[in-house]
Amino acid sequence: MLSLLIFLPLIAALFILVLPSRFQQHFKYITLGVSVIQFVLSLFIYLKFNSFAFAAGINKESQYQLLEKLPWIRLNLGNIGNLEIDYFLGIDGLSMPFLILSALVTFVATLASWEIKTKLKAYFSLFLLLNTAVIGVFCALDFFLFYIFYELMLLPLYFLIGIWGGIRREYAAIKFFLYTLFGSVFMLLVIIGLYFSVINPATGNHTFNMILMMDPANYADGSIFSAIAAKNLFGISARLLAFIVLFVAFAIKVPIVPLHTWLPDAHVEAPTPVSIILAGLLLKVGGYGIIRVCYSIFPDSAMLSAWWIGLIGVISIIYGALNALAQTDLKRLIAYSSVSHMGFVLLGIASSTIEGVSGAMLQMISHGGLSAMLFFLVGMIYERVKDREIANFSGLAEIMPQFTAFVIVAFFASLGLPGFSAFMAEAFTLIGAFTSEQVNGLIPRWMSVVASIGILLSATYFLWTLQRMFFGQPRLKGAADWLSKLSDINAREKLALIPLVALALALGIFPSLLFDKMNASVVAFVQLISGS
Amino acid sequence: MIPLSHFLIISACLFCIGLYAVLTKKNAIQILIGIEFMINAAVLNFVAFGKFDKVNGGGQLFALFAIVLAAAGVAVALAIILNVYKHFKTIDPSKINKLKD
Amino acid sequence: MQEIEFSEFVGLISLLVILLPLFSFLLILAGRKGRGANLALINISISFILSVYLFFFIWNKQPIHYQIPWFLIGDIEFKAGVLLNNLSVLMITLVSGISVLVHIYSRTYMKDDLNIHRYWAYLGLFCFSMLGLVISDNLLLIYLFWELVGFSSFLLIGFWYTRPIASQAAKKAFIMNRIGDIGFLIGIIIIFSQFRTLDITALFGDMGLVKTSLVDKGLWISASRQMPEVWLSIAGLAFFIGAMAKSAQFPLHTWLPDAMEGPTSVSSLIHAATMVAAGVFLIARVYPVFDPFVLNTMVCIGAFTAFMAATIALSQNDIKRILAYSTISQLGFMVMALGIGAYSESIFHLATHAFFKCLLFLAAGSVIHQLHHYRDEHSLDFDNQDIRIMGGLKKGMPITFIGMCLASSALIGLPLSSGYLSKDAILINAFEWAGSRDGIYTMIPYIMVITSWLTVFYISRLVFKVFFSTPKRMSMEQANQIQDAPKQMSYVLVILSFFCLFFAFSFNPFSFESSWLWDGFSSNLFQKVNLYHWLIPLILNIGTAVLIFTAYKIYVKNDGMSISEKNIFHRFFIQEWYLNELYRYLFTVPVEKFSNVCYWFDRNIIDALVLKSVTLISILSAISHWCDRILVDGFVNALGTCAKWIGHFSRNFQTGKLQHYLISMLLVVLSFFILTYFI
Amino acid sequence: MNTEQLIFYFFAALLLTSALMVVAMQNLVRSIFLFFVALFSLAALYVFALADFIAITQVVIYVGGVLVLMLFAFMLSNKELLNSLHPIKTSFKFYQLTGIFICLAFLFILVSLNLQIDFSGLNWIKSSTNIKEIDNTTHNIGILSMTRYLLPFEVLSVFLMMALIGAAHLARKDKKT
Repeated sequence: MLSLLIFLPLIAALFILVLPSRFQQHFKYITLGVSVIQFVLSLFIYLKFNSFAFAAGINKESQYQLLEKLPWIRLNLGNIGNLEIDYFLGIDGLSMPFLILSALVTFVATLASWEIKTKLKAYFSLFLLLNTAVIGVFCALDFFLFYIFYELMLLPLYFLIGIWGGIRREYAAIKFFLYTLFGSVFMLLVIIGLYFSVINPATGNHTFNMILMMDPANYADGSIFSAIAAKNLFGISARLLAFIVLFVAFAIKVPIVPLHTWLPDAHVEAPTPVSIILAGLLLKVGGYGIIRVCYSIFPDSAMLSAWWIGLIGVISIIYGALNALAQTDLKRLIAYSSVSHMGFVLLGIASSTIEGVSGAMLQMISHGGLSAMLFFLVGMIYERVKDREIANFSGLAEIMPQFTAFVIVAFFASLGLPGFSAFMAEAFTLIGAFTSEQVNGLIPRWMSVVASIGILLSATYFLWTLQRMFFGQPRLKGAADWLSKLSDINAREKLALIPLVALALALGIFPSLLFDKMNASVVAFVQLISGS
Repeated sequence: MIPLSHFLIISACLFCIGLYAVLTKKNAIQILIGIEFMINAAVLNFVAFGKFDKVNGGGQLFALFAIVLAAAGVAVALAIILNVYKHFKTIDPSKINKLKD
Repeated sequence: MQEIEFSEFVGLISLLVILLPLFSFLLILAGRKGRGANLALINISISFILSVYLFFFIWNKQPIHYQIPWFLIGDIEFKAGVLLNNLSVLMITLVSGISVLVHIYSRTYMKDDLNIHRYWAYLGLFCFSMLGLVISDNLLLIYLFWELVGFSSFLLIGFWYTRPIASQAAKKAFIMNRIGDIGFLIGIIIIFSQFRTLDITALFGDMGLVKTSLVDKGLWISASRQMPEVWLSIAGLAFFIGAMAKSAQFPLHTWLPDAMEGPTSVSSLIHAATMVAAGVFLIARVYPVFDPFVLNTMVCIGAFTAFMAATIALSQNDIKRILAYSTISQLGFMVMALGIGAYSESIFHLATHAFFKCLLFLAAGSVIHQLHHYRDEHSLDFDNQDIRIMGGLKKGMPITFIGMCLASSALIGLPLSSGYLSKDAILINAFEWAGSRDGIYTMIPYIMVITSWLTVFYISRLVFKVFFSTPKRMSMEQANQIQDAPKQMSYVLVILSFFCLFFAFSFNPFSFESSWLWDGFSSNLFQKVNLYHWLIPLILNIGTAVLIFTAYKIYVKNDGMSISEKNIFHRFFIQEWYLNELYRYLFTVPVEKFSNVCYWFDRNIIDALVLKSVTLISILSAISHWCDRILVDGFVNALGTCAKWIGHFSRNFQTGKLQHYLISMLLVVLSFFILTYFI
Repeated sequence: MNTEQLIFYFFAALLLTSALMVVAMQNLVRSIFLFFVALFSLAALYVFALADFIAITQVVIYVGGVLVLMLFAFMLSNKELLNSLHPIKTSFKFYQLTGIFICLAFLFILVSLNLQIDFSGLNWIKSSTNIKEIDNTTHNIGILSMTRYLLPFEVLSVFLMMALIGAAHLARKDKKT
């Protein structure tokens, strides 16, 4: 099932590659078909998903669902032992929601790809490859496999930004690539270190199995990352160092201040569908990685650094919001707002409370949908008049009333209007962060209070934009020419936006849709990291 | 009695003269003449050796065949030259370089 | 068993009450342009009828609390439900009732607008969220509706979004409210982390968690958790900030006057009668959480707001702005009343105020409407909201005039009016409260008395200027020609006028204690001091009479002292205490500047650092590249070049010339010969 | 040196001189006539090799067939061909040098090989000296061509016919184009 979900796009990509170019007008329909099938499959998985406590997952292999475990690489390395890499997939409550999100965001991004006119064959095959990689990351339970998918995401993105992007696309693509590579190279070191530390009790070999890495008992005596041996590297605890390295690798993706500067450039220069995927899925890979890898494998180090992570979260929230306030480019504004919103994820995870982690998860899903929607909307303006400067527009509500309605929904949803998912997410993140001091004493209460200012600031920049661009008398920089180009939203765009609105509304009004499915996993996760 | 080697040397000279014409001439007809010289040199060799094969007469007969073949070749070659001229408006082989890639 | 079924039934009815306006919102938005008036009116009327039905079910009887599970997080189950007690049924009846009236009124008032369907839809959304707000049983739900109220208010203020001022005002209103929302949210967070539930009955009921929690040795202890005492005060303050923003209390009040950019009917419904009361409602709901410190703060802020708003109202010239400040001032009364513990008086005043302020606005609306039409018909040019140019409308608009007078008398608190009952009750309670305090708190009731006299003066000024004085820009005859508003609007005024009189609330015009409404919340906190009960109304009314007479002298007869426009106080008041400018320079500009600094920092420090390190690496890589190119690659390249050169050389043989091929061939044959025979 | 040798070397010299002049001549018409001379002298040399019938055939076919064909070929063809055949004054070029070099090299090889090999030592040449000379070569050729060499003879005739048809096809004026 999961393999099908992962490799379906890959098959489609190969199919597109072998089709002659004269069918290139049909590639988008193939891609769309794949994403619809994926969405249906993921919905099916969602409905069949077992949400009871005995299927919580996290650190017990037997509790994962839809497990697929095949020996993949077995090499006898002589006196180092056997190399043991598995093709190991499975989902629990923390990864299942991302499958739906991936399918949905891909669907929307495919609809946004209608505007891509050049090199369609390459575009759609890269696009589908990216899709494969993203879903693979969310399903992989073998660290080696995880890393392969993680790196596989980079390649198509680099080309998608670098070839189909805006004016400074090469700069943005390279910046993005270097940033992410910087993180993942060090991650590889940690992976190898972990490999040599962890022993599969069943076979006695070293293993890449992530679930086995979560159990301190599986660490070899005196190995570098063994919790009992407590070895030091460069003067600090090896486990802490490994945690920090992994955290930085994922946090670049999230992103955190001060490692966020790739994000505005990459988002702004990327073509609309890629922005959608970047904001909707890539950032979530970072958050997911922190939960699945950093926290689960190094809970002790995570507890030690919780204060700092919380602080980074708060700084990201405020700093991102302030930066967004200063923007004159609409897309850049939304990019910075992503920094701000993803700060909540960090804060929620750092709190290590059930509310906080649930809030962070919901925030990721919610932001996935909403940022996709925002970037889609910006893309619509951009592709009509090739301009995104806020100051060049005014009174769009008169010209494009339906479009404005969607913009209002998107803006208010992301500024946390209750009834939309972002509110629930942010509220529970803040609750979790606030409760943390009572429950586990990790994060001081003031962080939660300061973070709530971010909500106010997000209202400020979104409303200010709304007032400047959409309200007032119609006044455009391009005058009559633009007026004729700025047609209102069409059926395809509606088709893309309505599922996102529905997602935001559904999760905002019935958060149980998500909370019920992942509650057991969240509880198990919190138990794992708090060591009880 | 003329020694055999004299015939052969004459034929070698004739062959080289024909070869020179083939290699350097800028006119297809002259090249054709060069080829004729070379054929005739060969025929001369046939005939010279045929002197020692009276019974079977191989040398003479093949000389005869060669002469006939050469005549036929000339006819075809001239026809080709005419066509080449029609097509390229020249019969200078150095200007006909369609064989180049 | 039967009881459960009954509460389920009531729960469903109340659900219907709040969902009907939502349906009209959705249907009208989905429907055609310019339609929806009837649908909206029918829906809200059914809502109103159902809520009246509920009112008689619940009032002074057992409260009904009906819940369904909402979602589960960890081991805490969140429930959504309705809580119907005296307060909430009063509020839903009030809200839906006034909504019905405003709907009727708007049918005429907004008739000419092209985007009228949006208006009806937004009104539906507002009614939905306001009704939801008052019956929710759960702080999270209340918060949800609380912000939705703000959102619909945003939409309605910005209804004429093409006007820059309107969209500016809408934005300001939402952001100001957001500040309050943040406070509310923090309050919720504190309560939740302390008590692990957000259910109102469980928290704030008679033996609720809040009341049973202790403050001991600097710690605030609940059944399961504890936190430092200061968080109790912070929670109280946070909730109060939430209420402050919504109920337009100083310093978060500046959005309300600006909100008058919306249609007048909206101002009357949202910014006078219902939404602004939500803050007071919230305070009433979470009342047990306030500790004395917060209550005292509340008193001071309420009193100050009341006073300040009254002074500003004195100087304003825009008819709607005067009423807006009057609303702020009255809300200050209510907040102060809550602060001193006069819970029932405050709610009582909320109810009476809702009617008379609504009437004031609607009457003002009909004046504006008629002047607007008159101006357009006669192609005159004047600001139809400026009271300085109005005058002499008494004759042509008797219904409006009488309505306005009745509402004003209720606002002033003249005997026989509803305001007399509620406002004087607050003042009496204030005196009783101050009796047990010392220091600055003894000043509070006197400030309130002064405020109430200021109220008398500004509202008399308004009435006299609009209806009695000689009009500018047009003659008296012209002014007399202006007729009452169309019937539908006038009927609404008449109905509302009825609610400005005492008998709608009490059979005894002089005693608020006999009011049924007050009775519903009776919580007698203070030692009853009989002296106050007749002395205070007497003094107040004597002052009132004097002031009305003075105002008459000044504004109608144009004699007596005249107020100089250059007076420093006047300037101060008319500029609204320079608060907008203050906020601008204190908050807006610095935040903007700071955000630019942040962006600069982001570009030039953080990003530059990254780029610098990249440059460094690229220099290193350039060096290694040089080595690579010259040493390693050089060798390979030499081979390559060689091969290429050979390739080019042999390419020369490929001339396409027959003879050249022949030459090459012969050379080869030759070399074979030579190799075979000579070497 | 007897008369036979004298005549033989005269004809050999005539052949080589005329052949050289044929290739050295720029004028095509003249070189064709010189070619005629060369062929005649070659026929004379055949006689010395006891091949009188070949000599006659040489004269008949070459002089009567080939040369006439050549002359007719460019005389019957259009005017431009003739114009373009006007001698072009060319300087001594690199390719001519190459050609001379190759020719001389071949000559050198052939001659030196000729000198190295002892023909008279070959068996079949030795044995042939014992066989009596047959005078009637024509008769002998006629019989041989119908008996021993019948197959090559027939193949040749078919080939000849094909060549003639081909030549005629190539040389005809294509009316369709």
